[in-house]
Amino acid sequence: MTAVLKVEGLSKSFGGVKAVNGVDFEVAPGELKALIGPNGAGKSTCFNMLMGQLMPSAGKVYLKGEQITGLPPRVIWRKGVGRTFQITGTYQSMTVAENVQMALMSHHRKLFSLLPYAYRLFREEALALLDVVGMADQADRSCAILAYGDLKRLELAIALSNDPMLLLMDEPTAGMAPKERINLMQLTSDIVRDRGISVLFTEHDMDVVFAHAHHIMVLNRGELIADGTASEVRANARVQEVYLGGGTLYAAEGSHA
Amino acid sequence: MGLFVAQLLTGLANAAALFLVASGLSLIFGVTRIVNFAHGSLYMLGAYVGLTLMNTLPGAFGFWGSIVLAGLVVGLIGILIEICVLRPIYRAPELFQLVATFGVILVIQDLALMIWGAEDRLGPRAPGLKSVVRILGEPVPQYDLALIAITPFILFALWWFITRTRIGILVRAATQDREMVGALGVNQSWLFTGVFFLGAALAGLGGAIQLPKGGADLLMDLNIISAVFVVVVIGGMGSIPGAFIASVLISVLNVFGVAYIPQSTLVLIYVVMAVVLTVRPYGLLGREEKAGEHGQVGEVERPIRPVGTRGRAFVFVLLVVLACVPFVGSSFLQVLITDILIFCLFAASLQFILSSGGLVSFGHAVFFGGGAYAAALLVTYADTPMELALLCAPLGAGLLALGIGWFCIRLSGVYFAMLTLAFSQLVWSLVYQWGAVTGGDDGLVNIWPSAWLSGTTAYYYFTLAVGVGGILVLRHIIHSPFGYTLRATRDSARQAEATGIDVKRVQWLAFALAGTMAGLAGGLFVFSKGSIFPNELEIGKSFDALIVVFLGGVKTLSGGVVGAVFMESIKDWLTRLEYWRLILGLVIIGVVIIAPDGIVGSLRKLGERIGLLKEQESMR
Amino acid sequence: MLEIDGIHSFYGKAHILNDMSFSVARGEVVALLGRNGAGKTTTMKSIMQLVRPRSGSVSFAGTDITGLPAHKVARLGLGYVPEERRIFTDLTILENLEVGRQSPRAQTPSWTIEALFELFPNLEERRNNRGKALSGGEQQMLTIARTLMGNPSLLLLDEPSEGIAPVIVEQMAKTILKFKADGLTVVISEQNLHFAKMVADRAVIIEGGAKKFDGTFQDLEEDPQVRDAYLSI
Amino acid sequence: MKTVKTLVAAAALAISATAAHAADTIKIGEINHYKRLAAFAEPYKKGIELGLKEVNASGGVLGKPLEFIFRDDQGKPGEAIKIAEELMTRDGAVMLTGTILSNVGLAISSFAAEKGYVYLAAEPLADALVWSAGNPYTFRLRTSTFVQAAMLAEAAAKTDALKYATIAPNYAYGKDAVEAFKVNLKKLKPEVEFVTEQWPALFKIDAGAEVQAIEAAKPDAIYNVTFGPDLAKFVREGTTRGLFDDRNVYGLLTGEPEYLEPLGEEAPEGWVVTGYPWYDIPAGPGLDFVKAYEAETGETPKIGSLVGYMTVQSIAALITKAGSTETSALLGAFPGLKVETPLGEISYRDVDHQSTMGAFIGTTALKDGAGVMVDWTYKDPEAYMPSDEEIKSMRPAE
Repeated sequence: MTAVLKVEGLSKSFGGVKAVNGVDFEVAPGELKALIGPNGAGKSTCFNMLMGQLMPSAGKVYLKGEQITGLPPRVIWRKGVGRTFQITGTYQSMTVAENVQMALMSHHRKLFSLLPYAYRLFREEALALLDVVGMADQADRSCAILAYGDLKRLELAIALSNDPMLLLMDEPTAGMAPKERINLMQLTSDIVRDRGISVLFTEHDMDVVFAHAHHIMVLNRGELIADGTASEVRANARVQEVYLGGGTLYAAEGSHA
Repeated sequence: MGLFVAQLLTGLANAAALFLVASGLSLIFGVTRIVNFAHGSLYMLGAYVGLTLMNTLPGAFGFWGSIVLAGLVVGLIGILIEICVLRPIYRAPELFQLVATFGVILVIQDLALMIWGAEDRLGPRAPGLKSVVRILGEPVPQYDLALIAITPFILFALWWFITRTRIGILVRAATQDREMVGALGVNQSWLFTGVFFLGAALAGLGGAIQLPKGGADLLMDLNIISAVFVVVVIGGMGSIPGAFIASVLISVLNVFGVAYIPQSTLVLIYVVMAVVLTVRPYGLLGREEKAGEHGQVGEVERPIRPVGTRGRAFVFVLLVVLACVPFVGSSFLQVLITDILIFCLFAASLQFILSSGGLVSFGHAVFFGGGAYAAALLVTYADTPMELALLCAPLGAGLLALGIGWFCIRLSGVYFAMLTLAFSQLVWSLVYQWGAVTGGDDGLVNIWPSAWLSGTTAYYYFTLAVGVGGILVLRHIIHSPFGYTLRATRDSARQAEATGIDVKRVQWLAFALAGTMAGLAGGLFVFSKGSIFPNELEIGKSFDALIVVFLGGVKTLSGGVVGAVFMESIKDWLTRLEYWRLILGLVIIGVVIIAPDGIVGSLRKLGERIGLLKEQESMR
Repeated sequence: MLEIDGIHSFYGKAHILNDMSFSVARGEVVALLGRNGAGKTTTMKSIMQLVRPRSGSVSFAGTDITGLPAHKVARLGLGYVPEERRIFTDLTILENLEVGRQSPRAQTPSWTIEALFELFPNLEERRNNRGKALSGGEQQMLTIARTLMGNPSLLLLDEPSEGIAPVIVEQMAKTILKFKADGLTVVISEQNLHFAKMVADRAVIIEGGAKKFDGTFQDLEEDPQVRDAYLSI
Repeated sequence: MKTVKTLVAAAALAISATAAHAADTIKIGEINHYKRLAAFAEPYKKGIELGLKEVNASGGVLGKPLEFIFRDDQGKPGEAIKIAEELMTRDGAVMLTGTILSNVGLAISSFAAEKGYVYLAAEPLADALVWSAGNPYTFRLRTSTFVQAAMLAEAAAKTDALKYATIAPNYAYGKDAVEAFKVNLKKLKPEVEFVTEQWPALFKIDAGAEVQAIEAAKPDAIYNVTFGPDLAKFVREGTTRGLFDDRNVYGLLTGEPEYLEPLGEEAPEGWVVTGYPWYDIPAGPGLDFVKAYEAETGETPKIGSLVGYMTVQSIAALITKAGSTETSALLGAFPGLKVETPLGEISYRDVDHQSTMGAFIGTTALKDGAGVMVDWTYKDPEAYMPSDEEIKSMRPAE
């Protein structure tokens, strides 16, 4: 079976400093995979290269076997990759539904149309997506007044609007309360299962990572130091040293989560 | 060789005043994010105050003392402006303050006229520095050498102040995050006031120090401001060494321009500016500016909906009223409303790109004037019939906007604004100095409409149809998918790119569309006036439009139109008075302070508070 | 030490804090818990007067500070460390520290640059580097160090563990405990319960801009209703 | 949206309410650049006020008082046209006059022709007004650039100088002034050579650089068109750097008090200039005007004062001759109109609607620490004008 996402020798240097150095990995269909590591390890750089926001210094990125290295984000999106951001990037001056409609207008290539009223286009479709993330009842609220957790869910709905085969989620639960984190990741897991989407996400909350990720990759100083199941990664001495720490924080809770 | 050296020295001497004013502007912008249009006025005040002091204080001590005192006095005036005008509106939407500084320009113009009278004043010569030194056989004025010596000293002092002193560190910290500086125990209000004092004092110093090379006159303020903007932008906004390098560069280039291409000195400067910004978008020493880095203050724009039945009925009634004007009103009323309608369309086109697109253009008049000139040139040189020429006005302006937009759209924020300014000034200087084709300053005259539209009333109806039609088309586009896409690129360019939207392309097309509509307004204008002159695409015209959009309300859809009606109406009334600029300036400052959301935005809030309008759901 | 009494705070028209009251004793570490948007940050900002409460009062060390400008509050000895690591990225580490510098005050631990570099050795290595060259963890250390330069007697730490690798979070916890040992009073806002439990003496749970619980972690463990309603692990 | 309509409605109301007016005076619409060019416009206005006082003291015209409505055009031609329409249709003006800026003059002239209003261009200098862009409705009072430049060229041709440098503000008036000087000088002395032409931007002169550039070209003589602050800077830099030593300098308008007075003791000496030596006018109507003006305003007259005064005289004479304020009557009376002025009798020529106001030409000197014109003569313009055939070929067909 072809990997949905395949990365070979991905590297990026900023003025001589290697932020990401020769990273190889794959994401299989239907897989929920986490990318963790200390701050400055290169997670965001990695993500930005996958999505086309940054041009890699070296290496290749394949989506279902097709090379997408260095394509701009909008093209990668059209090829079926959705993305959510660490700090939400919703359209503050629009309603919740319009945020999704906007993505649908893009998906249906209506961006340059001048005649119809935009707020009427693809509304049903948008409401259906909002229903998936449990936001349908807030469809007509202004995005600017949403609670943070709701924004995160809205972002997920937007990311689903082009029927992606792969979702890239950058710290999807950052800034959320523990209960909401669980709910959002449960929702994501359900979507992965129901729609057969693959997800690659970064995260600092180890509860979330250990509870939901099928596989975990650990990045340190631009290099991949581990790639495996939760227990493999947790047992890895190097990972404990650079990232997880002495375990006072997660050892106990991790088991019962 | 001698001549070359002498020219270089002249350029360096000329850089002195320019650098002082530019460094002050740059400093103020760097810390407060205020684009202080009134900086030229402070320079002018420096000249007048310095002159008055020099006439009172005798001798060399009096001369140099007057220069320093003039700086201090203007610095104090700066404090007054900061405390009275700017402090109340620091929390208003970004760039809103520039409207207030425009009001300050008007006020200072009339006050200077009242105090010092209309006559130009020649500055006294520097005692002991009245003659020349021969360098390689060429005469170089002693005062030039003094200026060349003083400027690096001031640069060094400023550099030392900014990089080495505690206050300098605080200033740079406040540049980045005012609130945080306050939370760390620093009184940021006084830091701002202090910076304003320093910036104003530098401008005052610039005005006083140039006295022996010129004098004081009432046109100094606007004459220097565009050159100062050029310097600040080329050097990099907020960079003082950049301002120095750019003032020297511009001054020296100008000296050689005078010698080798005397007819095109203006064009030269703007070409240099456009080239620098195209190659180094953030100026020579400027830093990259991320949009929103400095916290776009103010509320988020609200979701929009097309007006309901009541609103539509209102528009319809208004149109009926306007259509009845020729039956009841005077011919002048028709002319006045024609003018206002044309200006409304122009302002609406700027509002489209500024509000929906988040792209603040400082040079929008280039498309208004560009459209007008396109039509006028066709009529003048090709005897094109009016109908066809009028059609070519928006087309010509649209093409121009496509061209200029291609360069500008790559930048954002203030740098975008400045690049649009550079290009519009470039086009303006071309039109102004290429007299053989454009008639230069004497413009193109006798561009009248065809017979069927030559009557005032006929043209009134025509403008009503086309002008209102244009505004309605723009409004509809805001509600169309393209308008939404444009707003998406403004709200979050990152999210837009990540959902398949080609942000730059969308902005580019929107820019061209706004230019096209401005060109349509320009076309209507030229046939209503019968003539066109370079001042219609000058910096002042662009500011007029900017001001009405901000005054009307940036975060509304009708702000531009309302602002235009408001401004043109009160201008029509005020200009009959003796000191109308003073009053207009005060009115502008007053509106800005009372209605920081613009007229429409503030009325909407008032309406909501007293229950006339439905309140928007508040946060959480 | 710190007394918050019935404050109501707004953002524009939005009513964020609704009758919030709690107090902090000298030398205590108190954790404000609650989900995002519950009002933790607004509480912090209302204490600092970065958001001015419309009613109610905040007093610090016996002085009513309600309505004072933020810089005056800071000069009384309240040190605020914001959540998004708002360091001055164009300034060097040393310059960042200089911005925070205030004169020492009585009965309060005083800090010197040397002492801070001892506490955060990473910062010393990079003392002349600009803020933007620092990693997230280093930036977080710098924000704390910068505030300590003001020699505060009470430290407000807004979400110090957010977005930080677990190994650094552990270090952070040790640092906070050291502050406490030195006699500093600390208020942290947190979502990470593990972390809060490690450092704090007492928890204040905030929900919808109002206080829902105030007590020790033991009390909290013994009150599963509250725990599940607002924290639910 | 609502506010739009409210404002429009309010504006419309306000405007129509004030539109009523009485018609017991004869009103003249006067448009000028009062604010931004106050130094030039204010003496002009005072001249008008003096003229009006005298006209009205002797019974006005056609038995009614003459009244000027002064309006500021903000230096914008488009604004001037709006005001012109308002003056004519709402304020009841019978004709238009004024403007110092050539471009505003040209705009109003074109507008006047389109709408059929009479326009007396008092001050604008552009020759296009009466020649290439001339029209039946536009008349001009002030001596044209062409004529004044021709007078200077005549003086220049009498010297040995062969290599000339010119400096003029880079806009239409400057271009016209240089072109007129070159044409006239070449006609009189074909062997002259123009070694450099300098074009500083108006009011943005870089005087040091200009002086260097002219010096580098080593001319025998210099022709100057700069004025106002540009002139002051040019004179100062040129004097400091010795540019004017042993060179003939010809200055268009440099002798006008508006430009010479601000230079004070730094006024250049020995320049051949056109201007207005009010301090030296012999007894007669010219001196009467100077005395009356000084008595009325407490100031010494400028050339603008004289032009303003003569504008009133011209209009009073025009209306008196026409016997009516109807446009057709005014148009009929204007060509060939004779007016008694401080400069003697002038008339408005039929061929190009230009008045025969002449110019003073003389040499600058310092007297009591101020620049003055000495050895001046007053010259009639007709000898310096192109022939009627040339003018007819320039004017558009009517």
